[in-house]
Amino acid sequence: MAELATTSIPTSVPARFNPWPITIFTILCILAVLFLAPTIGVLLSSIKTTRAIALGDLWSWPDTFYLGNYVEVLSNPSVHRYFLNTLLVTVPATIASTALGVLAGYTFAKLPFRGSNMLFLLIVAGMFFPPQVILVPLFRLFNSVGLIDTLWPIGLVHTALGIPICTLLMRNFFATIPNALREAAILEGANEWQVLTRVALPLSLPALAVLATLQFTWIWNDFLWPLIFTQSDDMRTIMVGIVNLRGQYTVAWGVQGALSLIASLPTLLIFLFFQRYFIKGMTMGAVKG
Amino acid sequence: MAEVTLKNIRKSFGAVEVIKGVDLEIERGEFVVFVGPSGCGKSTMLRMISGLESVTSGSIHIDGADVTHVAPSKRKLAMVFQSYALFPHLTVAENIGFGLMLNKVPKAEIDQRVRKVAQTLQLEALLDRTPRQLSGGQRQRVAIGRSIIRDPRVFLFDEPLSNLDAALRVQMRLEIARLHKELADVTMIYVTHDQVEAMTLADRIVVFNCGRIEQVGTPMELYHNPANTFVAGFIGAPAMNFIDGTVGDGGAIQVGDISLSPATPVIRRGPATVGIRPEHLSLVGSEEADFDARIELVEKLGAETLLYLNTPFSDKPLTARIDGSTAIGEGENVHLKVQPDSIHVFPV
Amino acid sequence: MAEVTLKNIRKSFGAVEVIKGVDLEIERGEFVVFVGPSGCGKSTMLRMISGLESVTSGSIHIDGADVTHVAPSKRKLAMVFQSYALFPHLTVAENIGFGLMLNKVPKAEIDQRVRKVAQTLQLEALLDRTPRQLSGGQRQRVAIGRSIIRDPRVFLFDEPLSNLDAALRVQMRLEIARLHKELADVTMIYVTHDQVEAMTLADRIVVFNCGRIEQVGTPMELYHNPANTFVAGFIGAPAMNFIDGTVGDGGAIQVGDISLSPATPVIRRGPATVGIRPEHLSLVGSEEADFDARIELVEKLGAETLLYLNTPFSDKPLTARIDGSTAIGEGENVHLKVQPDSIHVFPV
Amino acid sequence: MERENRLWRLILLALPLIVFSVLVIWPLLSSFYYSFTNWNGFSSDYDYVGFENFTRIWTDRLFFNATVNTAIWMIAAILLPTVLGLALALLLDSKVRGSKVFKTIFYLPICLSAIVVGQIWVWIYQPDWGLLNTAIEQITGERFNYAWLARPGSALYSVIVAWSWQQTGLSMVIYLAGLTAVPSDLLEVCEIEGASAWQRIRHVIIPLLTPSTVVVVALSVINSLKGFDILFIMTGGGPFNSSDTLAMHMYNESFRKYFMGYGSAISVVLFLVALTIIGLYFRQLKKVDEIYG
Amino acid sequence: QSGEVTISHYFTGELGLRAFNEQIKRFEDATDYTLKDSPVGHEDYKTDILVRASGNSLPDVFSYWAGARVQFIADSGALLPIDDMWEKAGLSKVIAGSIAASATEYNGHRYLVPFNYHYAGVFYNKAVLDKAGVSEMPTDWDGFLALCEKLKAAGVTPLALGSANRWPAQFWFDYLLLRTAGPEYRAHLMAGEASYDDPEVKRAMEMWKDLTDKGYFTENANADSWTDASDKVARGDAAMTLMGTWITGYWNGLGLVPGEDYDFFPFPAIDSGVPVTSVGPVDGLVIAANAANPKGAEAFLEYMVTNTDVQAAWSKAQGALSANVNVDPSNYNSVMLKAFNTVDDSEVFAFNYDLATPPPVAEVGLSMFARFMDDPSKVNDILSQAATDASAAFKQ
Ligand SMILES: Nc1ncnc2c1ncn2[C@@H]1O[C@H](COP(=O)(O)OP(=O)(O)OP(=O)(O)O)[C@@H](O)[C@H]1O
Ligand SMILES: Nc1ncnc2c1ncn2[C@@H]1O[C@H](COP(=O)(O)OP(=O)(O)OP(=O)(O)O)[C@@H](O)[C@H]1O
Ligand SMILES: [Mg+2]
Ligand SMILES: [Mg+2]
Repeated sequence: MAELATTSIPTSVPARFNPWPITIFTILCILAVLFLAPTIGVLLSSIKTTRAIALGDLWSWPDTFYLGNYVEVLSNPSVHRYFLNTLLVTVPATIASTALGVLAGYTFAKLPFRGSNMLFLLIVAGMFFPPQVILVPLFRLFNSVGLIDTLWPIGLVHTALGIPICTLLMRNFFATIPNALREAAILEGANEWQVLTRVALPLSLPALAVLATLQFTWIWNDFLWPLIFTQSDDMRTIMVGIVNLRGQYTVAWGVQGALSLIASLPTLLIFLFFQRYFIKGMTMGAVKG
Repeated sequence: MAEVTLKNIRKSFGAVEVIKGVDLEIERGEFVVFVGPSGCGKSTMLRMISGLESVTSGSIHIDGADVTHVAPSKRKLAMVFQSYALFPHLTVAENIGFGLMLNKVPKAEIDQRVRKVAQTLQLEALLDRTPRQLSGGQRQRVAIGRSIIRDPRVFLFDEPLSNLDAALRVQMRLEIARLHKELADVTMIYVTHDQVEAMTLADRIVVFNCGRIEQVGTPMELYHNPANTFVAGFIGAPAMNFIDGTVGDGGAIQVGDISLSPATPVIRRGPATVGIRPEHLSLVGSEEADFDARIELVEKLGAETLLYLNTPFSDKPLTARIDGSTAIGEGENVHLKVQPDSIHVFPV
Repeated sequence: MAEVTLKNIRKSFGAVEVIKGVDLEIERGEFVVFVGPSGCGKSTMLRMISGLESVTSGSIHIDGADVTHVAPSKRKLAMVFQSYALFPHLTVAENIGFGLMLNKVPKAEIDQRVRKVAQTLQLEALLDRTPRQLSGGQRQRVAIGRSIIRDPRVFLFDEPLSNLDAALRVQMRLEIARLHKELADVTMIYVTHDQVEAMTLADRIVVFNCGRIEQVGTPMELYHNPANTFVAGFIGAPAMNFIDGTVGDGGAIQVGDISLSPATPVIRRGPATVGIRPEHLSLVGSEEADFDARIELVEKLGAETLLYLNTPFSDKPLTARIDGSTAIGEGENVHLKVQPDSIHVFPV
Repeated sequence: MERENRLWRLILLALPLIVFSVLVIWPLLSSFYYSFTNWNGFSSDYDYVGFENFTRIWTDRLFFNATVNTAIWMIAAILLPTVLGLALALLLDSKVRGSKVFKTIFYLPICLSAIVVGQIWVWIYQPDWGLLNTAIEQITGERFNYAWLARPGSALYSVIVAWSWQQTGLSMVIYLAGLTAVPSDLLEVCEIEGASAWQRIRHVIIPLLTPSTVVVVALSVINSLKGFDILFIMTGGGPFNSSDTLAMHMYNESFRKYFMGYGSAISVVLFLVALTIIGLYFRQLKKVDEIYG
Repeated sequence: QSGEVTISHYFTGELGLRAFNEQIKRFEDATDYTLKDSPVGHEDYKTDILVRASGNSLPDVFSYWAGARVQFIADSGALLPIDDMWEKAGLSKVIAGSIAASATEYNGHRYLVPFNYHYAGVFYNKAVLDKAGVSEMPTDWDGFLALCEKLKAAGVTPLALGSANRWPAQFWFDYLLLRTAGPEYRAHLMAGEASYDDPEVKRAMEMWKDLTDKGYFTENANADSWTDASDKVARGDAAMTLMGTWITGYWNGLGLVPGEDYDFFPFPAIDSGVPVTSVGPVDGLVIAANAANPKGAEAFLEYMVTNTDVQAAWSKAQGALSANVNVDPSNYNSVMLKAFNTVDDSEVFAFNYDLATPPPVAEVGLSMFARFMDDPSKVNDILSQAATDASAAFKQ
């Protein structure tokens, strides 16, 4: 009795322990390890001599980090050239393709017309064939206008090939923006362009970020077009550079690993930079309201 | 002359026809209110006038000009949406000033005009918040502000007050009334569910039902001379009571085993639906009573009290509206009298 | 015993404290209505009870148990949202049956129960549409249906009827009242802006203001004995008129150069705010009049008429509510009398 | 309204359409033209052979094989990364500690080029000292040297795994973005209606993510064609065509066997197949719009 | 006599590229021409050349593999005959006869100058064989089988084969066929005048199958690249590998010493009376039919093949043999010298399979080898399959 009398009822029970976060965390850790393994492999290959790799101890953790590959890559002037060229192609092409996608996507999402679906389908279809199909015609096209062995055709082709996905993505995203917003803006006297730039785009940061990242990554990592459209070494891009590290009979694994890692840094940075915008999808919550 | 003219407007969403031929003339400076049950096409009608929704057939004229195919922004009208349609990425201030910004109005002037509007709508404190941080009511006020700020010649409101609290609703109502007075030649078209808004704001009320106009007229016309049972039942709250009866010789009406004699005898003989407004039923002494009833439910509203009455001659309870001071309880039996001059008779 | 108990609840969004210490006891089966100006925290309070919003401090007890940190679903309550919160990918029927589906109720039973609900809400025709194809009102009805279908012990409504049209609103109101009667021991907490809803549905009304409770009581208590000017002004529509005055010797009240004598003399002397409800002002002959006034605006609602009166002793117009049949026009001068037994006096 | 809209459509669509037609449509058509010739790529002259190339397809054992593989590849390439990505997104969405780090780790592979990804996976699958077999040996304790990429039975699937590894991060990111767009009040309804975590995902989140899924699938399809590179590097379609896809087959015929005409014919077929796929995909899209648009 | 000469080549990889640029330098110094070169990894090289040919914008000069591939381009009329230049420069005296005959002449015209060539032999790890107590190398088939048996008994896998990229397997087919059916027949087969299910082919394949059945080959041949296989030999996991002389370049790169760590012996004779044949590829230089600067192109070709310094340096760097008879053999290390002499002594020089038969057919054959290595027991089906595919390919 006494105990009972003295036991006081808490005014508020504390939040109960929740097992989920820790479980999820462990699962994620395991997955993370699995996902990292191959990348680690690249890293390892980049800090070992081609000889060591050839003799089959790629996966062992080296006691001495051989940095010669990096030195060789970074000290190579044509590598710098490759980087510059790749940038000169990737950045404009990314912007251009995204911009065109925005234009088309907005039209399909907010200004549908009879046959617009067919047209949209045609454009989207443009991403369902292997690029090799148009290799020869495009080469002839650019050759006839004397653009071969310049960076132009690469940028142009990537812009064009980017249109389908950009259009698709932007269209879907714009579709989620309530028409009421567009209508309100129009009644306020906005023309379509203003609706696009002042209402639709500000709300589309997530989609734009995703697109920019993807396009940048894809264009950056592509090596088919640069290979075909450029010939002289000082027009080559980084990926062609990597491919050309493969000799007719030999491959310099170490150097290739090093260059590959360095080459993938920009795309990673782009991702890290845009990442925060991905989540800006938040705004949608309010848009719906 | 007519400011807004609707000529045989029809609208279909795919197969479903939601507006089935609407003709309407709205005078300049007139305040017209659309009422009607949910889903009857009020919003759709309004959107077609604004130009946001294309008409399936028929034509719309504003100020004499056929604007059926003119761009919304060219129609010189403003609209307040049922959904707030605020720009999530802009602050309240920017939302209100959006239109001005588009028209390149100098920053300073925008600011000053925005403040003024914000004041009338009690939004000063929130000018820097984004819509997401506002409660429902606050959002709708911003929306109203946005359309009030640039003074168009036709105002379209789609239930602008339906999310405001009672106090504010009354205030905004008077606000809009005042606005209407001030802008004498601005035409206003206003969709609402709210009896009081409709009755008080409207110069004319347009009653919609299933995409058709049931009746158009001043509030009092609709109140006193509803064209049919639908309007009669829709205008006036609580709704009119309907009882099946027959008009006998001498124009008296036989309802169940009791007989009501309207002030003005009814001409058409035969079965009819009798309409009696709750406010025209009054409690009286047994001797002068038209009939007796049993109180099923009492709703005390303070100033007045609503009684729901079970009667022998009607399966669903009759509503009576009596003074709030009357002390009365559920289950009691009462004697009722009908105001002879306010009995409505509709042919069936 | 108390079904829902709130102990010193506080809630802050970041720096802004929107609920500033709320204590409340709600009996089992009681119907409590939260009213208050927009943005005063009604929804927030409701969401904290439901468990959707965490409390910053204080504790919530349901049926004696502390549920402050219990998952919403474990609190055995249902909620109808201000935003409809319908699942866009589900048909109306599926939306309504959602909860049952989750609890693995057999398909047939779900169907049958859904139909029943759909009937009471007049949704039969729409059962196979998706929310997008519904008008505002139709959507809200679906939302109500979804929470009605599984019978919880506490019902939370956040302005469930605010999007319904007048006719349907009345009907739904009675529907909910009936529901409340049937489920005698289901507690209902109901947020609304609508006077009538509050007065008619509530066993007790809780008046919120700026995150605090101003007064709790039955509708009639609040109507007849408001604790302060806020409540007095908030309860009853149209709102009570407030006039600055002073209580003189003998308990009579001096307003401007006229004097009002309440039925029960006021004890506290000195300056005071006098409150008079519109329905307690009546037009009389000059001889028995308390004061004269000039009519600024007339609002005819049919059964009754609202007068907005300019008086020498009040800068903003007084509202008077008189019988609808009275013929009267703007600009006229009228004589008014105040019901002595309904004069409210508040200290300043 | 309509008139303005028409004008704006013109203005907005002009540029994209021009670029697209000149640099994609036209080349496509002209390459389709070769499908009616016996052009070998080198010689400047070639003959018009009508539908010979197309009739030949039906007798081409490798074409059939490639078609089957393409189907497998497509399905797996769409399914695996999508499902995996969704799973990861859901896990990460529950605001665990260090989710930013995890996100980056899972995304990392996309940043790597097909060349290096292909190479590293070759090393993983290497039968004698590859990571995979070594791990298996560690676990089972007995010698294991199955040649994943060299056996017709496993080559294609081994590449698919590598491919999924690279692509998962992409769908994850898209889904993460999509998740933030799920209206909170709908999730609140779930809380109140007492939906279990699984039910919430199954009945609400996944359906509401449909717009994201539309995108993810689209991306997967595009990439599955980009997947050509990684396939090319890891198996080159081998061993003995066991991992040929239509793209690879088309490449072999055109660039290794110099049957440009026939190669074009294959790509025509491939394109038609694609069109039908998109047709279906589009019906879906329409529905999605009606519901969520 | 000046101007720019454009050239595409597949001599990539740090070693290849550097060495080649040195030779270019030499040429530019020696003449007034400037060279604009475009190196492409050799996998993509074929595509690149094809695309550029289709856009008739081939470079003035490009490197290509002598044999059926050049034949194919020549047939397509995309190449410029160099008979005049050949005459003027008297290349017949400069270029080794065995090569000149097979590699440079197509449809009765000279099209190609050999830049260097390789020879395929059985390269082995000296240490391993010593340990197994093998002193002299087999010259006939039985001797070879005995050697393999001995090694196997000693616990080392006799033969390493890395056919992941298919082509390394072809040398086995080439030599087995050449040593049994002889060059004549093989030429017919390569030209489509014989069928893959002929008894001759069957016999060769059976012998090959015999080796696999006896377990002389390393496991998972299809999983290893040729370097993996070479590494196995270098490490001593396996004893020998049938490979081209470029393996010396690779092994030297890994630090092995020719003659001490490794050596080779020619593929042993099988049937008597069959002409002794050496197998290997020839890297050649050709001129595009519509070359912008044909004069410069010819000058370049002439210089590259005739200049002994270029040839010496280049073949050294590539671990290849020079087609120029005037190159001083002392440039070669002992192994290469041996290879040089072997080729010299052999009566016929034949291109390895994928250079000997038209590309479409080569695809069929290479796949066939891979398939054979995957499951030798299916040899008969494989051959009949190859027969039908090959004849189909020839028809196109
Ligand atoms: N986009 C649409 N597609 C199909 N039907 C629609 C669409 N918009 C509205 N409707 C239908 O048209 C009818 C009229 O809709 P509308 O919104 O005009 O009604 P309302 O009178 O405004 O209703 P409320 O008073 O609830 O707002 C409704 O039945 C609705 O279901
Ligand atoms: N997520 C949020 N972040 C910041 N402030 C918020 C948030 N939600 C609500 N508020 C603020 O809290 C206050 C109370 O909001 P709440 O929605 O409870 O008011 P309400 O009484 O429901 O208003 P209404 O009657 O218009 O629905 C408001 O001032 C609002 O701005
Ligand atoms: Mg509406
Ligand atoms: Mg609220």
